[in-house]
Amino acid sequence: MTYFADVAALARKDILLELRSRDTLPAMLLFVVSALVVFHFSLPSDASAAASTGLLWIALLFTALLGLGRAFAAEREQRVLDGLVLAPCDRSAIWLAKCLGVLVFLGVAEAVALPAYALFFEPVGWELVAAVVLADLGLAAVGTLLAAMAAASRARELLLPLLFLPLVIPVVVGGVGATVVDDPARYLGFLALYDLIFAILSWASFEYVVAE
Amino acid sequence: MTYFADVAALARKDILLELRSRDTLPAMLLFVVSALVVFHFSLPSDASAAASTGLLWIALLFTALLGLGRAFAAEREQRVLDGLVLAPCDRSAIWLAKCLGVLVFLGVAEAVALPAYALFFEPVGWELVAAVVLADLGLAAVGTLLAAMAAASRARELLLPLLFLPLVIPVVVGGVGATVVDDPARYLGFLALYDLIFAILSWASFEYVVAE
Amino acid sequence: MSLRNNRAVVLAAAASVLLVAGLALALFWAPEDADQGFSQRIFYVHVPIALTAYACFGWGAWKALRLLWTREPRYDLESYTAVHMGVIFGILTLVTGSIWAKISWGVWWTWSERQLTLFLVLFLFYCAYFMLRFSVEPGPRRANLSAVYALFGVALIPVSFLAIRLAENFIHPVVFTRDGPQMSGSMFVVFCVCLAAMLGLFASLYTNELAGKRLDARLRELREALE
Amino acid sequence: MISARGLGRRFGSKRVLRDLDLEVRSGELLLVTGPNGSGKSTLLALMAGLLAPTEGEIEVDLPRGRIGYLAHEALVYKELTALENLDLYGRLYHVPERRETIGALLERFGLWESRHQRVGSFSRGMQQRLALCRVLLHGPELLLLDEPYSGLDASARTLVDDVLAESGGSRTLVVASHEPEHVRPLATQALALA
Amino acid sequence: MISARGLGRRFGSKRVLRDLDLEVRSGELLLVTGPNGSGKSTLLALMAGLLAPTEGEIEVDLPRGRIGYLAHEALVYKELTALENLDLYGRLYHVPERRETIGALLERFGLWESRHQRVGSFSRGMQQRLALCRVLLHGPELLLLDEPYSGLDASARTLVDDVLAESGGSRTLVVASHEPEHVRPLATQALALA
Ligand code: HEM
Ligand SMILES: Nc1ncnc2c1ncn2[C@@H]1O[C@H](COP(=O)(O)OP(=O)(O)OP(=O)(O)O)[C@@H](O)[C@H]1O
Ligand SMILES: Nc1ncnc2c1ncn2[C@@H]1O[C@H](COP(=O)(O)OP(=O)(O)OP(=O)(O)O)[C@@H](O)[C@H]1O
Ligand SMILES: [Mg+2]
Ligand SMILES: [Mg+2]
Repeated sequence: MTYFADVAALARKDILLELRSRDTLPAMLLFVVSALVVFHFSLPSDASAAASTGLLWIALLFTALLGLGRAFAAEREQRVLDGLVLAPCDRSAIWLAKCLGVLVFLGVAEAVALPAYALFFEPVGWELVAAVVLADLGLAAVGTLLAAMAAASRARELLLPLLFLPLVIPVVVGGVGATVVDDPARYLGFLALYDLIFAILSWASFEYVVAE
Repeated sequence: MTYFADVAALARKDILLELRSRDTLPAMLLFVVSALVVFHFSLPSDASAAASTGLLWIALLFTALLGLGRAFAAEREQRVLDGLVLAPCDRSAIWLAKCLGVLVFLGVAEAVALPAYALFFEPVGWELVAAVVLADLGLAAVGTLLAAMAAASRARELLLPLLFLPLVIPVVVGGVGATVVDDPARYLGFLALYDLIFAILSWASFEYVVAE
Repeated sequence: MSLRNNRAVVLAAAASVLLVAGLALALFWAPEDADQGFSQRIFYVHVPIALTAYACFGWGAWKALRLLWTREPRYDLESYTAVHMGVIFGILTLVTGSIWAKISWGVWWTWSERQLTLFLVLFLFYCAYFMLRFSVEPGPRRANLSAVYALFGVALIPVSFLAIRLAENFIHPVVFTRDGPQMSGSMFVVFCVCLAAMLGLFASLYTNELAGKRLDARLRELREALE
Repeated sequence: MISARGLGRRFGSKRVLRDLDLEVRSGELLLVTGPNGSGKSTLLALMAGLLAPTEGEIEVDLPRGRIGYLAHEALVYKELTALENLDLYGRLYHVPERRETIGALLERFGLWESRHQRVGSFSRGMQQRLALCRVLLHGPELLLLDEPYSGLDASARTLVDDVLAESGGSRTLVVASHEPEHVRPLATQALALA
Repeated sequence: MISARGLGRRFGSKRVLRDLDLEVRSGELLLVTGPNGSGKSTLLALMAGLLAPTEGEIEVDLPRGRIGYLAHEALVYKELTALENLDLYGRLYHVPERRETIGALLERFGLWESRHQRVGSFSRGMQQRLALCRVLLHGPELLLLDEPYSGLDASARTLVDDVLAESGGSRTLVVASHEPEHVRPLATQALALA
């Protein structure tokens, strides 16, 4: 169980860093709120429910992207990532901890966004909440790996969206589907499948991304 | 006229940095196409034109946040900003050059995004272009100042995002207004006024942000 | 060395023979399609190219897996070359497909065909692969990153396929319906020859490009040794 | 402990190390010298496992957790305090009696007073001291020290001297330095890169 | 050239410098020593105008453009090459005959071969050499050098010695260092912080 102790130590540090510097969460909140405000202004009052759900998913996706872009910012200064890579813990623990951190940020952003959405647009059903939770898992899993990749490159900020968007199109499909269609179970199942496949892949391949 | 020579030298360096990662333009193109595919999957076929305008503005806001987030990334490493501050040029030249850099970045992004938008969604009117240009000016002016605050760690307490939100939402509302409403002149005038006020404010106050 | 060279020559010869044969068969021997007429013959080019593109991506991912497994640097070049070929065949698919679409549907592009959308997603994905490669300094790190991303690609293909099937339920209804591959026997033979030709073309291009790149590297080393 | 055969590393087309053979046995002290840009840091990063060789091979028969690697940078979070950084590393390395060990180290390297200060606001010498604490924290059997004296004042230099002296025999050391006078008396092997 | 009266600086509640009086005349060389964290870098940043005093005052009667400030970091863009960095600074400082000056400096500090290399991939000593080029580029009348020797190999150290020696009298110098032996013979004043 030292694995989980390692993950806990690393995740604790991420939360501490965010509390200390408040870099990421405010930007995510700002973005998601202003996205909803913009949509509120631009959607006519008679727009279909499906249209506003689609917009919500877009807002959530880009918010996640914003958060992921900063996920490894603290590690890039002073080469801390090398320090972590040298520690005897399994490298995948670094991935898992960062994932948990991203999930917490996403959760907080959505805890603001979903009520705001309910206020501006329409009530939030259980299937939306379930879909958002499942989508978060996938986004965080894939996103953390890709953020580590982008951090190792020269054009990091520009690269992440390019690496990220094509990979998460299935998540958008599943998420929108689960909220728009009458029978959400299939879509939720699909999201869960996506999470499983890509979480395992990311977990297994993180080692190669951070170490030579 | 050494003022403008300084600005040119600084802006040239920003372009050079951008060219160093060489792939800015292709990256923008790819990003726009990926974003369009995501939009395709999240918007139902009956979504209104206004909804797609909202999407366009959100994409632009995201791009601006992305651009501003990395505006001073190069300067933060190795304390280069201090190096620039020590140079004999007027400090506001640093702001102006960075602003121009951000504007070029935004301009390139929009030169890709607007035609794509016109192709996939609906024609782009002159008022949309005017609104985008005016909004860009405001976003770049304010954003550069705030990004510098975030980068110069001694101004850390002045939190970028908390300021950015109230400062930028008017721009977005003005921009959406100009494209959605029948009579855009009022909104465009508002945007121009905003640009004027905040450009002057930012230009004058930059010195205090980067030097003690 | 000479053995390798021989193999490349044989491959190239086989590919060109098959290519000529396939084209000739497609143009002159295959029966005319009942409702699409002559333009349907592009099918014999378009579909084999598309399938070859998938084969390239799969081969690239296999080499990527080998790289991560054995950490032998040569697999990096092999994986990259395969993906590179895949993207070239992908562009050809897009071009031939678009021409066909223009002829038979009257539009260059439509969102309503699942294969097209899937292909676009994959195409974007592999463009990002190139971006990634070009913005990391050459070396073991870049090899690892590219390999991991190439592996994600083959996982993405089935998942996206599933996603796009699911999406058809709530996005646009399918406008153009097609009945599956109901080919007559002779059509199928021609198709198989064309597919073999395309795969042969891939194999030949792949070995050639690899040999060229290896030669480049050798040359650089020799030049350095001389200095 | 460390053995390299035909070791080489290139960055892009630039060849930094080439055809290096090396054998460091347990308890030895290897002094690495050479002009700027000769590849000392690259060699140490190869030994630490942060870089992979592009030619030849290098083997270090110790698990990661028993190695301590001091780089040019401190490898600590700027936004965390000294204590928080060491605590994190202590947890990751499963240091027994973490609190006490960290406290003793901070005391020894003169950082106890500053333990609650953000590392980003440390002076250069303080950052180097903290980096030394980080490296020694888990009592590594192999120490890779890249310019350990840099930025340190006279009193901290003697601390490093002590670390080198007390390791004598019990711990394997590889030290890269531009001030070899301090290290040479203790070195059992010397490697001059060019 | 530099005069300080009752100079003090605090960071938050932490007092780093207090009640410092100082007078450096044109052509002098002031050597600043002191243990880690004693405020040497803070003092030099105050002189450069990067920090403002929280108590007392400091005056440097030279415009910004005539001062050269060498910090712990190189103050150059990692993603640009050595040449591009110097070119930028040359333009900002309006250096006459930019090309030739830069070429001569790079040659002198042994970076001519690496002029087209990304600074981010420079070794530590190469970065320090580049920082020295940057500082000397505009022929400043006042040089503030914060640990100029750090990270340099033996040959580059003598280059710095030369810079100090040739400035004698014509240029005002403030040098903070942990290796005062090199500087002391030339120093006209010494300040030991505690
Ligand atoms: C931009 C990309 C593409 C375009 C524009 C395109 C267009 C077309 C068109 C117009 C047809 C004829 C449809 C008909 O028979 O009525 C066709 C058939 C076909 N395409 Fe594509 N295609 C594209 C990509 C792909 C891809 C990526 C595949 C991957 C396997 C593919 C596989 C096929 C197959 C198997 C058929 C034959 C279907 C049948 O039997 O009718 N296409 N394509
Ligand atoms: N990522 C990289 N890309 C290209 N070149 C690199 C990279 N890293 C190091 N180098 C080059 O490798 C050479 C050796 O660098 P290294 O840092 O090992 O030198 P060093 O001996 O530690 O020098 P110093 O005494 O200055 O610290 C340098 O010429 C440097 O430019
Ligand atoms: N931004 C800051 N916030 C808080 N404290 C700071 C800040 N900058 C410096 N200090 C503190 O001021 C003191 C002096 O720092 P300074 O960098 O001037 O020391 P120094 O004499 O240059 O030391 P060294 O020899 O290690 O370089 C240190 O204790 C440091 O922690
Ligand atoms: Mg070094
Ligand atoms: Mg200092």
